[in-house]
Amino acid sequence: MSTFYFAAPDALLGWLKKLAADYRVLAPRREGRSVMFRPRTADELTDMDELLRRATASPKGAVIPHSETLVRFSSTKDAENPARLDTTLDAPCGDVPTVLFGCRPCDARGFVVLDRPYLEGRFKDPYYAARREALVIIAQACPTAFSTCFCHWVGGSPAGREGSDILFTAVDGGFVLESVTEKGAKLLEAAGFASGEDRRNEAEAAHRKAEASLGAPSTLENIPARVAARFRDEAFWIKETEKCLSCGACTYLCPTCQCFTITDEGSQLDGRRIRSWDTCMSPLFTLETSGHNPRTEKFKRMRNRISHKFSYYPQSYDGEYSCVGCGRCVVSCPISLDIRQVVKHAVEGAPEAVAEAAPVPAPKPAPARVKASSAASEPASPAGEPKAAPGAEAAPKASAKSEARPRTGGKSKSGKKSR
Amino acid sequence: MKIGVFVCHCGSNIEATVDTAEVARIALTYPDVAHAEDSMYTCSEPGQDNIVNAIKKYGLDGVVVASCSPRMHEQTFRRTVERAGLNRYMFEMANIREHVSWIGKDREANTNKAAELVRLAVEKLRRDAPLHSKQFDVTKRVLVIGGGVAGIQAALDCADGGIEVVMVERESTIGGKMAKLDKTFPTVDCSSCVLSPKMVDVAQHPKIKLYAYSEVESISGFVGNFTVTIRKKTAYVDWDKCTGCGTCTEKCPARHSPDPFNECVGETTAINIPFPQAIPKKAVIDARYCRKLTTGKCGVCARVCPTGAINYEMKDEIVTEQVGAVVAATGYDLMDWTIMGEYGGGRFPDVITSLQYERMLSANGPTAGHIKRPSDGREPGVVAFIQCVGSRDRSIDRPYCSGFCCMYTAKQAILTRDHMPESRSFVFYMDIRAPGKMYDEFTRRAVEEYGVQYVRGRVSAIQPIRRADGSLGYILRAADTLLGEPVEVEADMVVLAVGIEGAHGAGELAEKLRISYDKYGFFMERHVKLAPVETNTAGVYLAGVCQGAKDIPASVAQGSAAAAKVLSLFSRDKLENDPQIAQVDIKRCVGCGKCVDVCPYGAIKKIDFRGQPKAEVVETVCQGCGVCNATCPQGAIQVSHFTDNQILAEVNALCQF
Amino acid sequence: MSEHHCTCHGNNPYLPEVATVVETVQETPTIKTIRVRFDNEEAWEKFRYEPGQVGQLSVFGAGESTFVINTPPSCRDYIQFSVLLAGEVTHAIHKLQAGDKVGVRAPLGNWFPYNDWKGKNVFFVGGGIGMAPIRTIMLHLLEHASDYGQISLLYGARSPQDMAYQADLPGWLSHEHLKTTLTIDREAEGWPHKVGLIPNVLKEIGPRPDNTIAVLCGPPIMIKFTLAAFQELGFKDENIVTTLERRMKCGIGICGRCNIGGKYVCLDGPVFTQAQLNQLPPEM
Amino acid sequence: MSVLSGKELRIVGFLCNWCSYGGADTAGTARAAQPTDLRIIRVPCSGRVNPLFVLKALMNGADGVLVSGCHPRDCHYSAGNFYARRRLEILKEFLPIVGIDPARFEYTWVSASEGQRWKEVVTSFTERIHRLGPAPKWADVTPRYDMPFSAPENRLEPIRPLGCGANPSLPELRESIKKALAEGLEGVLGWKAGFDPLHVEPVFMQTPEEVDHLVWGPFNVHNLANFLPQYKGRRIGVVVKGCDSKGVIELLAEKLIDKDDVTIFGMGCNGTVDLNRVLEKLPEGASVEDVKCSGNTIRVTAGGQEYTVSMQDAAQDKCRQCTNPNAVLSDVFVGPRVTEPMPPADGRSGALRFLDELSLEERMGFWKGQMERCISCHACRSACPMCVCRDHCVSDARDPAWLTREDDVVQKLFFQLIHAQHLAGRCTGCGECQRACPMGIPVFALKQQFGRKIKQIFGYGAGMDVNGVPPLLAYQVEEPNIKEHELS
Repeated sequence: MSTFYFAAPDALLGWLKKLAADYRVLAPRREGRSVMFRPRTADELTDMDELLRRATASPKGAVIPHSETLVRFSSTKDAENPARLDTTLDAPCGDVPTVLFGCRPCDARGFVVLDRPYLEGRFKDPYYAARREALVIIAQACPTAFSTCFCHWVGGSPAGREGSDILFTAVDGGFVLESVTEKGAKLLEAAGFASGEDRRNEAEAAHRKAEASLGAPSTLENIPARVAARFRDEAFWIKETEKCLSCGACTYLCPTCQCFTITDEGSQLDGRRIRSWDTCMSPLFTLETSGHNPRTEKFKRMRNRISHKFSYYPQSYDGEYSCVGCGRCVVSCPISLDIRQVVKHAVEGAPEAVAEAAPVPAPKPAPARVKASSAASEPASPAGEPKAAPGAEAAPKASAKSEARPRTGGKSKSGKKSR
Repeated sequence: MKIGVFVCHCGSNIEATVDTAEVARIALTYPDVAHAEDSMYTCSEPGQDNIVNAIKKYGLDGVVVASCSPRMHEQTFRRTVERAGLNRYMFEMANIREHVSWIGKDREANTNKAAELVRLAVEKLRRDAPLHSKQFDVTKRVLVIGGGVAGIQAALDCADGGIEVVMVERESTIGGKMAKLDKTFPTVDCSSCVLSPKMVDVAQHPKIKLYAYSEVESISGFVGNFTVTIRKKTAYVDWDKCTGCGTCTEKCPARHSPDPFNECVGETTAINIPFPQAIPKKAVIDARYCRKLTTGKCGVCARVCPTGAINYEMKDEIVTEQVGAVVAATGYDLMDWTIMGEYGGGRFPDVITSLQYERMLSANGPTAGHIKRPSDGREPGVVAFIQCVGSRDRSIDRPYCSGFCCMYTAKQAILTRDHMPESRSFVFYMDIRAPGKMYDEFTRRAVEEYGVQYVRGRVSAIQPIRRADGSLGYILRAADTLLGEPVEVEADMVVLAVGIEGAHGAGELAEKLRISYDKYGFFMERHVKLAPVETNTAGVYLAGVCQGAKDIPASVAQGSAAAAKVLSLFSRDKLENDPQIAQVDIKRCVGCGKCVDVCPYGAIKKIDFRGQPKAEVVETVCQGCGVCNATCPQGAIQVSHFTDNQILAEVNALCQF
Repeated sequence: MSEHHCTCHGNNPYLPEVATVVETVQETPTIKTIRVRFDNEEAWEKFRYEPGQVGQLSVFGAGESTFVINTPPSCRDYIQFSVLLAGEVTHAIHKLQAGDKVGVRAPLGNWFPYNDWKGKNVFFVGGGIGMAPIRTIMLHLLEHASDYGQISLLYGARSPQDMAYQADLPGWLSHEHLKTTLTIDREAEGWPHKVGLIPNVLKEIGPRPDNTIAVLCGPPIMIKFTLAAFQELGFKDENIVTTLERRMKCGIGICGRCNIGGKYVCLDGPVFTQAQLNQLPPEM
Repeated sequence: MSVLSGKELRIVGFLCNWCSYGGADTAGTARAAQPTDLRIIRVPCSGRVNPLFVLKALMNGADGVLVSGCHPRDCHYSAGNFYARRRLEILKEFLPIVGIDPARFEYTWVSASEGQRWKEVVTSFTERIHRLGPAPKWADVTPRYDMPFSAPENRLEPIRPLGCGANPSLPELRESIKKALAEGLEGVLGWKAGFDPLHVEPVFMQTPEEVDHLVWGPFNVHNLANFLPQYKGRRIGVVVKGCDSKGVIELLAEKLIDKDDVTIFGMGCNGTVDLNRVLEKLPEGASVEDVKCSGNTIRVTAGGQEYTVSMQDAAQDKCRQCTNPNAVLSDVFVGPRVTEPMPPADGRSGALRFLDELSLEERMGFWKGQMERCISCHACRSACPMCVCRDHCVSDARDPAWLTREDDVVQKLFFQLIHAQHLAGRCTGCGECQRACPMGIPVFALKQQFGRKIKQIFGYGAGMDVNGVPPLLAYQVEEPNIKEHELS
């Protein structure tokens, strides 16, 4: 049962200052033209405007730090035989109680997306679990959508409560705070705010206004199966990623990108095993020491990233996407690659024809240098997975099988290859 | 990995100011160090045996010795660890003597510093890998550049040792400077009588191939396998036909051509054989003065040549030779003394260089051995010699001594008296340098037996005067630094002992050979004391004055020494490289080619590897300088044992906030 | 503010067991076998695994890498990993000597479904370092040979020097329940066995597909052609079993790099039937 | 390892094996007493000393770094020290921009015979470092997060008129591209409209229809030269602004692409915008419905409101000082050439002007504050047309291991120093590194610092000549603008 409170800006700031005594408070801070979630001391919690800013990078660092020590190792040498080491390991997992203030509902939902692989799989990640347990999320309902927002495409909304412990909404003269979870309720109870029941309707009006400010809703259906069905359409992925720089900024900014790497630093005498953010957009991500790499070209990496978010993850977790529609990848992409368009293009077009064709062996990988041209000039194999596209059992189209060259939006490309 | 650290006392050399036992104790705390001890003399036989035993006893796979400089004993200890079955490159040295104990007395600071230097060596060794030399074939032929006496000696010694020799001489005859000399000191015997038989030997030796009137165009490759291209300059005379009869030179109407062999004292014909004993004795047309070649009208020589050897259409020819070693014996030239205005800068006709004077003294010279003043052809009564013209003179950036001027000046003064018993000679000198066998005695003879007047002092100016009889005279003003008073001498002729410098074009040749040279054009030997014949390019050796001033016996000795180096190199059928060279990580290399561009040795090639451009190191050419390593942005090319990770590990060991 | 203290000890999948190298075997110039045993006796006693499961072997300071445990579960003195020299971690592993300390996170991943094979013939094909997983499951089956039909092995390497497990070979060649064929790529002096690439030798042997499971491990190129050979011989995809290799870090399905489609090789593999692989996106 | 407290400072020396290491030996043999601080790392040649080793030491706590090699012309390897001289001189000039006192770094020449000189070198350098005292620690400096030079009132005055009106030659450009496609080009890199009217995105045009969507205007910010190496071996075209053409030229000069493969289409450029400077005029996150450009004014309709921005306000800093509005090299140049202005007297960017005014410690604080928000995505690198390493960047490598993966300001700044050093003399000044940074970190300033020093010393600007050689990949025996340094 949610409880509602009302706090004037000063009261809210006062509360945050108090929280800072017992919690590490992560809140937005202006840095250059960026806004970052940073641990803020009570003294710094003064500028309400700053605290309400939308952060440039997602708050996922609160639970998956950019880098962290997984294991510390230290050794002592045997006095008799210095070649013998006695090695002890220490796993510094655990975290201080933390309040994350001012993230948006999409960000809060991002934590739920991360929880599934980190907490609900066969193995539970203890570092993540400790941080997650120590974390209280106070999310701000979006006053208005950004042009790049698309939370409503992926099951969220500007006032979505999923993932938040407390949701607050700016209303005239202050904020309506709503407890979403037990954790949030406890925190709010101790805050001493006035009841906000009477201002609920204002908050709800603000929510409706924000929702209205979002762009057109998605009309895409059956996304996971259709994205999966695109897998073999290499020409499609090549075209979509032609302009991609393969930098991976999107993945680092993303509230749901979960990938990391583990590396050792130091020596056995005194060293540490650290985990740090990694990006599936890097060719080294999957490079095996043998030199073999299943994702040498950027189109394969982008295909994996999109497929992960819109096909693999939903297939594993009840149709939930591992994208919360925050739009950071769109805003910050150096070449303005828009994930919404890629998904749209993948889904629209001729997936039925593709999906229903018989599986054929994967096209032979050509040398990277000539990849794009050869893929474009040889007829791409129309192929897909029959099981992956259940909606595609429609009438067999022999013609489609023989001539379909899946292209963006189903347009078959004019055979211009004059070379 | 198990590393053993041995900290040497070096008697008291190190122990006096470094607590070696403490260094060993600290070393034991370093990663991978499984054994550490201090020892009295690590390089002694028991000291080395101790290392060998410890390697076996503790199963060590790498050794650090903290003692003197690696320049001293690195090779010693590499052999030691090899004796114990380790790869010789699994060894590092910490220099705690020259760099620690000998330069400071603060025992605490020294001990700490020594321990840190050991740490650096340990960190480096932890990242060392066994290295193995590569073997390669040798082309047992040698290129000798320069046909002066040093080159002749080197060529003859090599040829006598059974090695094929390719000799390249830029003039039309070999013989070099020595062929221009009249007599040699201190015996005053005839220069050409000494040299000519050797020149003939060169011409007749079946193992020597002589390219006269030719220059080295380019050299590529590496020790054991150089490819040399040689430009045979056009002589406009087919040397296969030319018999050296000299008819052409007699009939040539262009009689006012400069005569470089005679140092431009006098003139010669446009078609010319430099001197009677020239080897090869072949005619060459100086195209700048030949009437046929300049105006198209003449052709006298072609008409008179009995063998029809003249060919005005001839062009330069490029030939290629394969050799395994190179001896550079390019000699010297006189510096441009005309920059010295106080001596007239070349404007006074009777102020000449000692080499010009030498040609006058020579019986086959332009004056047929008669000393004649260029201004009026008269015999001079007073001849003044000025030494150190462009030597030992910091004001014109010529700080070095040209080595042999003192001696030849004494010789010329003596010969002057022999030719003109009535004449008087003055020698203005700074110091007399006569350290050779019989040299000091020789200079004393000049003074004591020939009455040459030696004045210690620098001539500050030469002033020409017109005498009453209309002839030219020259007033020399100097301060006699022994007497402490000014001196003035009126001379009829002045001979300048002009300082020497590397032969013109030496720098360009050095760059082709990839050896160093100094700003005066002298080639740099590999080690001033211990490798005076070798250069820093393996397989390239030096002989004669090209390396630095020296007289004839020293040049001949170095010619023989260079030949010995070549023979010793060629005594092996295969050569081995130093494996501490660059290696390409083919997976990381993107083929950008920056390493190829900066390599001072041309040791990196761009290759095609499965359709991708990649760099490849020619292992036998690479010398391991590491410029490529510092250039490669992705670190794909690494010098073994000086890799980025090794140097970074050393930096990181020292610098940690 | 006080730090929460971790309560996950003993249940931290990232925390390795410290183990001691018992012995090392230089199998070939580039393959070294490392035998290790946990230092914590209690953990060692409790330690159980199935054939085909992998472990993360780490050299502290250099890092972790994934290898199959190639001792059969019955071996209780040590577990062994055979390591092909390739990158930084394997270089560090190759430097290990008896007595050195390493870290082990194991067991990880799935295993060979050997219970499903009871009563059937099993035909093993191992190429190069791919012999390591085959060794585990094969030795395990041989220990229970009566439960299975004919067990065969085709083991190929580039040259005799590149053939690992030299110490095992005489035993395998003479084993009463095992038909062993050895092959090398090119003729070598003194080599008494087959010469030829694995797929060709396989076709020459011509195992019959009925009631037979094919298990093959090796480098991707060998897998590709051997798979085709088995298919040519009439083997059904559900009876062809292989193990996959991917770059792995966490080993527990979180770090995100070893996926093929929605499956994680570290978690859902490394053992797959060809039929299962057919269901996954073709991203090898 | 820690320095001997109270007595010594941390001084690291890199000495070439043949001359200076021998010189130090000679000094030792002569028992020439020297201060004890110096720790010598032996390298084969001063040319082996990657300037980044020096930076690494200085960034990680060295109080002083000394490099010593053979005298010029005396190099054991003929030319190693000639390269070293250029690289180290430029490094010394670079240091102050990140707040490191250049006096803490010195390079000199000592031969194996010069024991006495070595003693003097060590003594005077050590004394110098002791006079300077311990180097400030990154942990101790106060971070600074703001970027005042980016504020509207501090933006540089453009040196030429900037504009954003439609270019009437665009149809002609499209036609010439279509013609080239018809004649056999596989595709042409250009720009098309992006997800909203403010955003333009790169496109590889292969059909006439795609060419019809080619756009040209102030939003064409991307340097398409970046994409060229990935098409190596294929016959393609690229549309360039003046600045982009310099990237193409530098790629050609370094033979990273082949001229026969690339057709360059140029058109005069009147400047491009820094998108953030447009966005700052709009309500945060507003949906942009329309953009109209005319003359010098951009009119943006967002949320039903119209907002105007002048090019004066919105232009990128690089455009304000641009002297190459026309393609420096092109195969097809369409339309009139824009008048090329003279280079400004003070060629410093706003960031450099700002940094030049700060004290060394303030500069450290500035970079510490800026780099704190770096997320290590390395988009700066991916956006850089001259980053040749592509998939093999040292940032991700363990061999060589220049960086750890720790989230640490010094590490992150060090990556920027690596990037800048690799770009020294090769950077054409397109500023894509900074534009691509999702965090808006002014990383371009580091490249500009190298750029201006290289211009001053070698008179070289990258990307102007297909036959040019980046100065740090070359040398001269006599360097007219490099003086030997006094050691005291």
